Amino acid sequence: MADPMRIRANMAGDKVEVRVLMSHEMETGQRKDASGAIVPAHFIQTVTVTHAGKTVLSAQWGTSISKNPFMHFRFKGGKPGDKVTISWVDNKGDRRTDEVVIGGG
Amino acid sequence: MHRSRREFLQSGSGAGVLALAAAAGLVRPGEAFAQQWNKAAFDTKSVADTLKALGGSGSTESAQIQITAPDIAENGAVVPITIESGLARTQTIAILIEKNPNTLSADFEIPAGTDPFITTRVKMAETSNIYAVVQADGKYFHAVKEIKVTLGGCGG
Amino acid sequence: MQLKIVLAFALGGLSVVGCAIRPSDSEVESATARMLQTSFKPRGQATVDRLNQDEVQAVCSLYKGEPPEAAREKIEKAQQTTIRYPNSGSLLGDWRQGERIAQSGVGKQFTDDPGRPAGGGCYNCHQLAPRELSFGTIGPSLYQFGKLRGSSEAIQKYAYGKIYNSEAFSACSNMPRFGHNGVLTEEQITHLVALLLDPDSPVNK
Amino acid sequence: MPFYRLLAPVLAAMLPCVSLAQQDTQKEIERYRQLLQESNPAELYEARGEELWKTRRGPKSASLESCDLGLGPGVVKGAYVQLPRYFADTDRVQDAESRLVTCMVTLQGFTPEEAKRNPFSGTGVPMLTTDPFSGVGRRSVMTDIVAWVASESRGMKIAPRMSHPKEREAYQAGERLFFYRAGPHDFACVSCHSGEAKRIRLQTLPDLVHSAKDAQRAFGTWPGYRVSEGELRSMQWRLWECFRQQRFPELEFASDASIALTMFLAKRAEGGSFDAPSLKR
Repeated sequence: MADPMRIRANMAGDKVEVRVLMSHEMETGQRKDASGAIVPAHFIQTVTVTHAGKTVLSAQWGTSISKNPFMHFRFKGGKPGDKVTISWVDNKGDRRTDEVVIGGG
Repeated sequence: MHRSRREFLQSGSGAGVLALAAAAGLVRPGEAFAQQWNKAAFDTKSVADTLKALGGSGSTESAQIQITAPDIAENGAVVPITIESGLARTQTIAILIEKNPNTLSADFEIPAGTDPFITTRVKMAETSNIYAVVQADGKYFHAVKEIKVTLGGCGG
Repeated sequence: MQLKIVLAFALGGLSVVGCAIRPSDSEVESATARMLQTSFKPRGQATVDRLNQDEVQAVCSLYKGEPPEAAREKIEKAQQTTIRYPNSGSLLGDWRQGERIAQSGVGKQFTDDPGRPAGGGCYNCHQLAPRELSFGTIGPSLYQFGKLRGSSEAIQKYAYGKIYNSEAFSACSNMPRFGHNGVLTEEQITHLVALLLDPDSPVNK
Repeated sequence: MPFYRLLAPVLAAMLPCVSLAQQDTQKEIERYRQLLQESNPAELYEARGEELWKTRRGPKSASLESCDLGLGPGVVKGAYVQLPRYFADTDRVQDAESRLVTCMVTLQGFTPEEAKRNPFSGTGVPMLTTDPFSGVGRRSVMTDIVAWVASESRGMKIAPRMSHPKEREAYQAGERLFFYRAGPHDFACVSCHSGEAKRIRLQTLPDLVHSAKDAQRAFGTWPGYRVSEGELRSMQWRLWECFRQQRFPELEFASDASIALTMFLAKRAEGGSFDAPSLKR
């Protein structure tokens, strides 16, 4: 079971500013462990962010997104108290969904 | 990828189901994007091939696209990068790293109402050009910036 | 003869040690010794006997790297006698190989393969070829080392000797005794000498 | 990233001739570091650590919630900045990690070896090495908890105690260890950590001998998330890694020498602001 994301969503003017940290190895599939064996690729492939039933951002990632990925973006139409939901799915089919309540400015 | 995705959605059999699901409102458009991880694009090994795999036949350099990143990264494992597009009807923002083993790093779909702005952190195998490829109003544009990667540590 | 010098030195060192220790320090002294014994374990090539100090290390530790003049002279004189020059003659090797040795900081760590040659890690502490931006500043810049000094036999001998045993020139230097401690081979050191002195070396461009 | 590591020698040779002055390099590296400050993955470790503190674990199926870190059972707020300190129950000076080992043993029933080796991986991934720190595909419970404990002192002043004779002894022994030169490279801690604005390659080294400010910043920013390794690293790790690069044998996790050195460093940093877990290169 993957660890929870750390999501911050706050109003900045009329927009919602979202910052999210995900806990994930983002293995490239090109590293070797101490015994010299290749560490298999393990990385988040898709991310979806929704607010009020609408997708406000979606992403596809390769192996070159850094470990413990970070993402920052802004969208219009949210207000304090609304929920922002973020989901990711990785190449092994592991997934995680977390949500956060939008805070004031 | 978006042209190819559209084609895929229109003609592909497996994706046809998805298209139907989308049409029926079961899958939102953004989710369809997210569910269709574009393996072909992420496997590419050059900027030209990535562009092609993303669905662009060519791309125009644009001063409307801004890449904010350090000129020198102390460590290639984590390179902060922000891309902001001033192009009207920006639909997607992709990050390409020319000298990485696989060129395409990330592809973001920006729905209406979301700022054409994204910050993330990428890995760079070595000093390289980074391309921000933006699809706006169906056309492809890009900006490029070189980031130098230095070596650290004393035992390596 | 060699042994006598070392012994005399060791005794001299001991008397110095004797003066410096205040009685109240003896508990700390033994606590430190006990900690060294119980807190480190052998791993890979790094055996615990590495914790045993030779005279130079002991004296430099005692004076926190800043020995008084007499101790300094004693160290430098004794260490001078340790420098071994290669039999083949020339001290000027291949600067290209020297550059690789200067770049590499591996060797002697418990995670390093003891079968592979060590590097000098020169760039960790010194500026050398100007195209390498990532250089340290613990030691002085060596950019244009040869251009400023020429490459006479005397300079070659000095550069070789300094890399072989820095303590022979500057007691309690931060620089490892690469030759004396068996980190680099004599041949490797000649390549570093070339990196410093060869007019074609990027260091002198 | 080892695959980058493989490229390292090649890379170094390939770094193009650039017209950038050294000053600009430094400035850009500063900018790089600033851009990274926006969000610190250390938070992920802190969150896990807090959870682990409260989780019943070990043969006794107990949490660590009654662990005494020096300010009384269960008091975590402000504990880290007063460590290392003398504990009567163990008759030892202990830092955060060694004290957590004690609590894992007494409260949770782990053996000291289990507590130190930390084989109970959070992800169930088999351990690849016996190092007490997290590594490729492996998490360290100890590291997570230390991250959280340290975060509960964020913003406070570094205030090591020096009242008990064993605390003074630890400080003095730590000082000796700091200057202890040995091994094939003749290195001591002081070899790199003395002198103003010295660097290894491009990494600026804190002057722990002459500069209180450097000492405060150094001590006050461990633990830290190290972007170069993609891991949260603790003070115990910092010392372990310094000695590895010093070419010493392996420093035992939570050993007396590691605690004495930590005591020395904490005292040098006294009065500084504790800003960890931080974000590091």
